[in-house]
Amino acid sequence: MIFTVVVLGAPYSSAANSTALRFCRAALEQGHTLKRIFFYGDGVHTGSSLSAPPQDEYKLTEQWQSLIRENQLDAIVCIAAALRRGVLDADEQQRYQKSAANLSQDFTLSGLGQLIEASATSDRTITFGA
Amino acid sequence: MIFTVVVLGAPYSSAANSTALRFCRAALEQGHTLKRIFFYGDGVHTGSSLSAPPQDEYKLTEQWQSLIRENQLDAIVCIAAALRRGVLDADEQQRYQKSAANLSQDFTLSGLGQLIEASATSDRTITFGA
Amino acid sequence: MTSMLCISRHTPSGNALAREALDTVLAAAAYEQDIKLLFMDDGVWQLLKGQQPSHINQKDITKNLSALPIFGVEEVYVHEPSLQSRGISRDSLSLNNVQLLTNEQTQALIASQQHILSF
Amino acid sequence: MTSMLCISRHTPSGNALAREALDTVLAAAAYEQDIKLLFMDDGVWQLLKGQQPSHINQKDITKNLSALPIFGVEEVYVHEPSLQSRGISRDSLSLNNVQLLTNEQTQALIASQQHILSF
Amino acid sequence: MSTLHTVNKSPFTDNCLHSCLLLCTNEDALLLIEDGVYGGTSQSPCAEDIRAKIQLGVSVYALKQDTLARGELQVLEGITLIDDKDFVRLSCEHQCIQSWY
Amino acid sequence: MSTLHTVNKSPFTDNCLHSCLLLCTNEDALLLIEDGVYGGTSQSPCAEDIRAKIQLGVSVYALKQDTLARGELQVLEGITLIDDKDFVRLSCEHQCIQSWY
Repeated sequence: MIFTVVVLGAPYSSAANSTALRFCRAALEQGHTLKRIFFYGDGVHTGSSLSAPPQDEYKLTEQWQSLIRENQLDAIVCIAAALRRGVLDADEQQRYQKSAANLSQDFTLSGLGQLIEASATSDRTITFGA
Repeated sequence: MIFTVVVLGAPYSSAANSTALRFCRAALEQGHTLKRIFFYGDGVHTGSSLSAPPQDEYKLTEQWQSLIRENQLDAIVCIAAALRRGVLDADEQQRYQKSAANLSQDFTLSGLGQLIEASATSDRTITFGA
Repeated sequence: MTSMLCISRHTPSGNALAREALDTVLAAAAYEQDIKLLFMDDGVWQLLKGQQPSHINQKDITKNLSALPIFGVEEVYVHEPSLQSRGISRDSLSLNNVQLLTNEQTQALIASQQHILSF
Repeated sequence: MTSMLCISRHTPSGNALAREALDTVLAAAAYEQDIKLLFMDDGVWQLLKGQQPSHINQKDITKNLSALPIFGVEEVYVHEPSLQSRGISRDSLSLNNVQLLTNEQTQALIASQQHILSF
Repeated sequence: MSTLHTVNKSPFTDNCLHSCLLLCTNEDALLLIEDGVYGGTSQSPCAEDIRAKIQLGVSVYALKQDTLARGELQVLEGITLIDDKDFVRLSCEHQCIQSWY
Repeated sequence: MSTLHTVNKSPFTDNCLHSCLLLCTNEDALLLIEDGVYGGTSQSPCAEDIRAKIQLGVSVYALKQDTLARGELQVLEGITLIDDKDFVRLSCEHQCIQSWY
């Protein structure tokens, strides 16, 4: 089956983020397709490249990055939600004249149309709320 | 009176962040002292220099920055909470070999001892929970 | 066209969910999907007349709500028991063309969808 | 010394509040303040025996809890009605040296403090 | 010493107002902020408890800005609407502030 | 078509399990995840409602990892503990997934 996954919880703050990661892994292991993972609300912090948890803790953002890279997943961070919360790529850094960009290269900033398009072409949509 | 203010809610995500800002303003207007504002939990995102909300929206992080600068307030972002959530200053950027720093210059990363020390030397401690 | 239902269950000002739900609905309408919107639980407070969120430096969600028909979102539903338990009368809603649903009607609405967007 | 009370009311694993409350208490102890810790509402789940948060890739809060006496935090209180309504017996708590408080005793504890740290 | 209790969640969703009322003594004050102001409306699940507390001498307040922001709410009789300055004043008048959220 | 309902909040704090049970039909399935697993314990405020739903044929599940993580919980009879793979399977078996949070 083809899934669209919506993640609304931030890593380290909300259990939803970690549940979503496990769900995505399990879906892939069973041979399903992840059409798109859409990070929205506080979930946009998943795309931050700056997270630095203590060594003895689970590296949630790194785990997301590996999952996305190894499976060549389409991971979209909602641009409107991300800009408010201080998650930017190089283009937006330039546009808003900010001092840095912090979006991990495994993620792409884009609009809500990406969520709708993915949903419309998937068998299932599942939301992980914070 | 001397106040210690604890902010646990993130800007744009939690009403608590905006309530805390208004409380701090009102306290200063009435001649009270803010010993320290301690940003903890998701409140650490208040210190992000990268937030870029739409033009027609209230700029919460900018408002915090002005308040802190104009009143020379002591604004501490909890370092442990911030590192997990991807809020770093230049020192931590170097230590963790990250690509950027994103802590606004009006804030300082430090430990929970700063919260306790402030509380112990204040008349009142108030928490704004998310 | 895919049938989608956005369920919006949270207060207008406590966090960003209400606004994010509405933005999602408008995006679906722009994408010409068969999008419906259901308010229930504390989400029904979003419909209350007379909101002045400028007092807390927020934008008024009511403007976006009233734009729904313009963007082609015709089906806006409200879970009536949620209104009743909060003492909100139909007259005090800022939107006129909403359909009030009983529990059974809400169940039927949910059961008829292909996708749910949960907010 | 300033009398401080940390009130911890949230579940151990749903968000970061439980851990952040505990870290605050340990910091206060390190700073040699008169810090007390009160569990109530869903915060009492933090004390339940047998937690295995490694299943959800989280660290075990119970270790930090058991370190409280070592760090000089002697006064750990539990709101007994919160335990009772959740069906948690004293035997199923991971900490032995906690004091169970009635509503009245909890009120008296809160009233005797100089500062409350609310989590 | 008396305590100022703040509550910032809707009692239609969250039980923290209920917990607060359980521990709020007659010397204390209760301030409803943010979504907590829904707790002070006429059909609030805690309406009876709030009325009883007011009868017992508890001062109950709601933040005016938060109330106006949320529309035409029917606020219970006996609840005083206050602004941010009053919030600060109440914080001074009470020894401790417990935030329920 | 049937719906899979997920609930991730403790019913001792949040009312979303209650709302879910109100709209969960006999063809639907209910999965308790994260703090939602507290809702499936013997003293849960929704214990009676859950028992009634099970009687009516609703399949009620709790995520095993979340249950084990939270300690020695007394899970109600009739609730099946499942793992992440079962969660995915349930998502396939039902047309829609409504997340209550």
